[in-house]
Amino acid sequence: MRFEFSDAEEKFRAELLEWIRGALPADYAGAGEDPDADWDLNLKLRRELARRGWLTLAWPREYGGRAASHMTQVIFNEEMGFHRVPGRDAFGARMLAPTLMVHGSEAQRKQFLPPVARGEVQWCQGYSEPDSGSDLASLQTRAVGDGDGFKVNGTKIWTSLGHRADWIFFLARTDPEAPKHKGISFFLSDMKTPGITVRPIVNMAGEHHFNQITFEDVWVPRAQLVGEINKGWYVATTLLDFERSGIDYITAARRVLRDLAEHARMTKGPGGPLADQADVRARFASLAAQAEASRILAYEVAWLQGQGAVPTREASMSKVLGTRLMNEVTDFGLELLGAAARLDRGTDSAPLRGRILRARFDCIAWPIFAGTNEIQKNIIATRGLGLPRSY
Amino acid sequence: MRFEFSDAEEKFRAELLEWIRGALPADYAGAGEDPDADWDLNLKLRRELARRGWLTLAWPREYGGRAASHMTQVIFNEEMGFHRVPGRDAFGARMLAPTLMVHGSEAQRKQFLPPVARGEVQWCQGYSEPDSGSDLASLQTRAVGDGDGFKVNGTKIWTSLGHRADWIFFLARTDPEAPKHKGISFFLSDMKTPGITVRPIVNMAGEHHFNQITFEDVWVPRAQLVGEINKGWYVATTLLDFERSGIDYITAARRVLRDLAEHARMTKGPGGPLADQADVRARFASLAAQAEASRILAYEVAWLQGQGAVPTREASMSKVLGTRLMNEVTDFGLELLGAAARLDRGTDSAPLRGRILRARFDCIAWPIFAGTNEIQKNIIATRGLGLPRSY
Amino acid sequence: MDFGLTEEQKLIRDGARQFLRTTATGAYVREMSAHPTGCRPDVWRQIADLGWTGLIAEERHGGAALGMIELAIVIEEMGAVAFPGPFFSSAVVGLSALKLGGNREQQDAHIPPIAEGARIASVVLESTEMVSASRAGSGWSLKGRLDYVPEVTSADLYVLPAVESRSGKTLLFAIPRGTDGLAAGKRWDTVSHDRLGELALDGAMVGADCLLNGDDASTVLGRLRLVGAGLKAVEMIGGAGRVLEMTVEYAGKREQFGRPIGSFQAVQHMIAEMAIQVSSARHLAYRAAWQLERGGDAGNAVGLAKLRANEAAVRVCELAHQCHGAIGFTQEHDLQLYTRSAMAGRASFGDSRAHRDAVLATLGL
Amino acid sequence: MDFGLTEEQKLIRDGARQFLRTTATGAYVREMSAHPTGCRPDVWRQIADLGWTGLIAEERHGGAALGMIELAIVIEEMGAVAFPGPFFSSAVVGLSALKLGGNREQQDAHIPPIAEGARIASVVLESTEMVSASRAGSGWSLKGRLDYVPEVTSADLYVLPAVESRSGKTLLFAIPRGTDGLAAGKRWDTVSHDRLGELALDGAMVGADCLLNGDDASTVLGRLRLVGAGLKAVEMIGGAGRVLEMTVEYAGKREQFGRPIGSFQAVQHMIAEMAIQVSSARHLAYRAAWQLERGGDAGNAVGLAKLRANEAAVRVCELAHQCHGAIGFTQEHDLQLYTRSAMAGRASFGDSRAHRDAVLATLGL
Repeated sequence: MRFEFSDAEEKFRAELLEWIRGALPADYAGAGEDPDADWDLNLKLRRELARRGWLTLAWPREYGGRAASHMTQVIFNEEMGFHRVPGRDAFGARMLAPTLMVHGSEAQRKQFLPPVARGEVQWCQGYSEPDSGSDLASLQTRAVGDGDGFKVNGTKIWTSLGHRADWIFFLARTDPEAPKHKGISFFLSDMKTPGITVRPIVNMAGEHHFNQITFEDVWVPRAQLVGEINKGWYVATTLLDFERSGIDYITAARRVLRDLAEHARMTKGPGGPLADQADVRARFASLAAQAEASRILAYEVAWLQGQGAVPTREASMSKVLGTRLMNEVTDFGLELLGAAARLDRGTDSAPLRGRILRARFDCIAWPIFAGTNEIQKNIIATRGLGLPRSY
Repeated sequence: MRFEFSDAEEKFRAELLEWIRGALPADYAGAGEDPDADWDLNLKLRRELARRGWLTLAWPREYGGRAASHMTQVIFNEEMGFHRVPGRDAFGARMLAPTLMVHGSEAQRKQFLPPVARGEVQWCQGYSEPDSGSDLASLQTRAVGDGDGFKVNGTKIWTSLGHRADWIFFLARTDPEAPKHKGISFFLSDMKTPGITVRPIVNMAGEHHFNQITFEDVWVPRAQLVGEINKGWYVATTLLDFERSGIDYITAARRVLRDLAEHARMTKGPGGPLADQADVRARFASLAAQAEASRILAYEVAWLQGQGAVPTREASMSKVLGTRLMNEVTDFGLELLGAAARLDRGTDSAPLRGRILRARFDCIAWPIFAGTNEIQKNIIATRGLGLPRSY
Repeated sequence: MDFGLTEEQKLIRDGARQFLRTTATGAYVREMSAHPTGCRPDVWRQIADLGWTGLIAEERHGGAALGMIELAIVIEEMGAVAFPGPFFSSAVVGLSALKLGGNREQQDAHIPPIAEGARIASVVLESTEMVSASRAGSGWSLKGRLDYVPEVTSADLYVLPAVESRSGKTLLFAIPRGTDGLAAGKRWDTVSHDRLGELALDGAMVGADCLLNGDDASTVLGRLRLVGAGLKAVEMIGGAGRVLEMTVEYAGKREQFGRPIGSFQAVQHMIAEMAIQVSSARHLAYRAAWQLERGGDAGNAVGLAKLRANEAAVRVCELAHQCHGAIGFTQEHDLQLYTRSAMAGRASFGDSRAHRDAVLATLGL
Repeated sequence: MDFGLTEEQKLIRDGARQFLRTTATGAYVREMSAHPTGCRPDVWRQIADLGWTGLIAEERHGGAALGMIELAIVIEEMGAVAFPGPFFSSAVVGLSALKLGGNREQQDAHIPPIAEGARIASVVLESTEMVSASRAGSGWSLKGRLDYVPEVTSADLYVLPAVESRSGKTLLFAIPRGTDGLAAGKRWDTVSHDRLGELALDGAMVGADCLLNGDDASTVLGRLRLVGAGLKAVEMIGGAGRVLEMTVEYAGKREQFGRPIGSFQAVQHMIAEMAIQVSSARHLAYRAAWQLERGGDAGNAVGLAKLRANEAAVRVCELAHQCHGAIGFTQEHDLQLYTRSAMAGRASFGDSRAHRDAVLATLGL
């Protein structure tokens, strides 16, 4: 056992932090506060990350990656997240690319990996449908053989960055007669293909992250089918394992906690700084311990992956812990702000630029996305601990 | 709406409190701390309660009761519970007697009610079996017709006061072919009947409350069948509604909270009495608000019963709230005691005579007994809110 | 103990529910978030016609002379539709301020127009800043800034505290919009449909008739905070109750894995927990209203109600989001309106810390 | 970062698990609750033969010269059987006290018998009372009372703090049982198998060789508290992990409504929560052990570990009880042994309050 990073890892972190200090505008408010305003910065930094090889840090060398350890990748994600630096590419570099390395054809890898590596293409994800959320495998989008390709009809929803994306990877049913997991295929499509419509969905924070994507007789060439036909579910779950790594949730919670700690030091309560009051300290202490505990669990996930294991149970735990923690931390934050908890970012006197309130809105959805926490607990109980399935 | 008691109710409370002050020995430690030592006091006070008509406060006048309102009954239970006065008769006066008034024959009422009213008989309950807990209706104890009665074989468990009881009411299967709820009957039996064996079960607090009762060819006369044969489930659930009224859990929690508050006032922490420290105050405040909220909900149950309603949903909520609250309160109590939380009643310096630790042990089982809190939540969701059954 | 409503109270509740659920749809509530007063004039007119704006005003002032329980019934129904607008500020706290703090002439002057809905009152109870009052001729000169001023841009009458510059006593003034030297800042960007902001008093000269309650006004202010907190608790429970209803409905309808999600035990238990939270906060909220009506010290009853509502309301919304899945997180879904309201309510009229000491009186702490 | 065990560590773990689960059955643990030392002599002998009593002692003292991680591995397995006895007091804290505070002669005198299991050490770290030390000839006279003394009736060597009567400095003494004027009170009745009690020092005269660490011993005492707290966290997690295993096993086997209760979502989610609690506390506990081994300030690492273990351990037992139903509440079921241990552990070597400031260092608070 060793609970510290290697010298090489610490050296990488130092290099990264050095870069981060220079990369952000002086008055930078932080990604997520206004994604549309941040979009250009995001693209600019992404290309810079690509040039430094950090976008593809964990990719094998044969695909132009740096073959960095999972732990180095975690350090990268932690520091980028903690400092709220835009530029990472979750859908392309982190989710689709490793999936293509496992399931894609040689031609697909040649065609799709390099633009991702250069930070030049934005991917989005077409998984959920209006009637298929937790029960993803019940999806109804149809892909029917049509010449040397497929004709696709259906609707996808909750597609982050759908309005920014150049390409989409998505699931469609290719055999409606087969059992539900066995008639699904995994496709790639150019978003400019005729028949694709993007409808924005504004979230409760008033922000436009999500979209509904409609496919009307969209033609997808057979060359853009990933893996075998009707075996898309395996491709899909490979990708989900890349999605559920958990550290980003925990990092966000740690950052908010640090911001709140600073606020508590600087803010007078009855009889001294808020930070000196026992009730405030008790909450901070409990949350700090949960945060550190969750963080180490996320490190363990990376370590297990580095050992070649597939840490399903640990990843699910990490997701539950991180998303729950962020909700607790931001909710504690609102309580700490008292009357000022109401002030949103448009109010000059809003504490911490209204960021706690914004974060509170945002993270309400985290226990839902990427598999609800209820589904994660089912996974922990059944796949993780061997209890009998409940349905 | 009126959130205060009537003058008559307050007068009754004053009278009761007056009696309580005189009834208890000066150095009385409180019921539950050592039930065996308290047993004689329990019997003595029960007969006194009977003489005053308080044992049968809520019984109709035709059965010798005082026909007091449900609210008066709640006041009685609250004050007796809060002051930890032994002498009440849950199984006879509160559960069996009202059940017999509804489902019993004239002869049964004549035979069984007067001794209960006089406080002369101890009843116990034979419901759960080793393999039938939450799924009570799966019970396997058999009663087979035998002359002018039944021959009973089987095992009952978790029978409180089984070792003290003169009589038992119990459920047995009379039609093994019928659907499980429709082949059960409700019986009464003298505990001295040959074939009945009582095995003590000591609980984690080291106390003997529970027993396992074995029936081996026990003969029960037909006159001791309550209600119709194979319709015992209806009788059983009538009785369960009397069991689940909830105020006792909440009262216990309120009492512990009050004891802890006094302890916090008297105990020095770093920089003054514990009661002055913000973290301690925050916990007390949240628990006090939950306690008061739960208490009013229990009053509502009584009020609804007084209106002739059957407040199933409210009673289930009250049970969940009260049992959860008691666990939170006693656990907070142990945290408040710090290093001294370990000291049990046999240690002279144990704070509050080790009572918090004892209470903490005791109440771990409360969310399980009388229908687990999971079953209660199922009831709230399905019977209370109309959601579809989950199984 | 009586948990029932009188026939009249039931009529009020049913009428309020019917009117509000028809009128204040999600679309209406969204539309009002950018509206200057937060209430469309025709809706405000209807509310006045229903007698709500003068619900607790005396008959001689054109009011219905009803009590806090009746007011709570209407407020609960408003909470159930996340009703925006100046009702709470004007018809609850504003009227209470004049009833408690005004003399006969002041009441006769101010209450009737508020009761008939012609004027909007704003009572400043949460300011982090102070105004000082100095005698000037027969009147007063007021100087300073106030924040957390409700209905900041639309109030016709501001009821505000000021510290007498010599004695240090707290005074209470009722000052009409348009008074020279009184300047309302712009409406703040907030979590919900509050219309809070800042008010600057730059040596504003007001007549002696603007001074409410000649004596120290701290008691009146304290009472007004309790009125606000107690009825805010009721409003929050109204919201939480509606969120429970919405969730039960959704869970019974939405299917996954071939069955309604409400048949999954995990979802059932989340919903049961919501019901427990609502029920265990609701009675305390009504008890607070009852205690405010009855008179005497209401600090403990109100504190318990607000603390419990603070804990329950956000928790209920959190659980509702979890049951609704992504759809509940969208702007077009009504759930988020309630979540925002719950967050706003928790921070209004005293957070849980502010009520802690009053709550602990129950335990002698 | 490395979460793996070396081959040697795995052997230690497997050996410890096999020995302890075979030897320390529920029946054994129950039997030991009334035993004077809490460990049957033959079992203690075996433990000594396995090298555990001298695990962290140097080789020249007959020890295995292993580190905190190896010790933690054994302690976790002991937690997993709720192992009673003086091991923690003697082989963990006692040996650490002598290693940190003893000079060469003292170490040579005291460590070998403790390492071979022939003597039991008790270190007094939690006393609410004080002993004063005054010079008397070449030695010291000690006067006062101490409480929360571990292994109070069975220790052969008491390591205890005393305040120098003139300088006010804290000194540390190692005093053998049988010293005149040293009187152990009876064993206290406690929640679990602690063997705590009081020690009276009525002008006990001890030689200069009994004084450990001539200088101010506060640093050593502080370090010993961290050793105790860090390894207690490991022990608590060992218990919680075993409770999780027991519950998974029971839920897979116990049937109600015609299916294993572990197939009900409500039960599954309680068990998933238990697993989350165990996992999220376990690494912190091992990190504390690692930090203690590595040297440097371990306050933060230990504080985080103990705080999280305190929150997790009792919660896990509570959930386990809920899954087990009534059977888990009986004395004859093993679950309650763990529940009692968890409650005892939480109150030992600093409750969550005691570690709060160290924890908050992470946040600069």
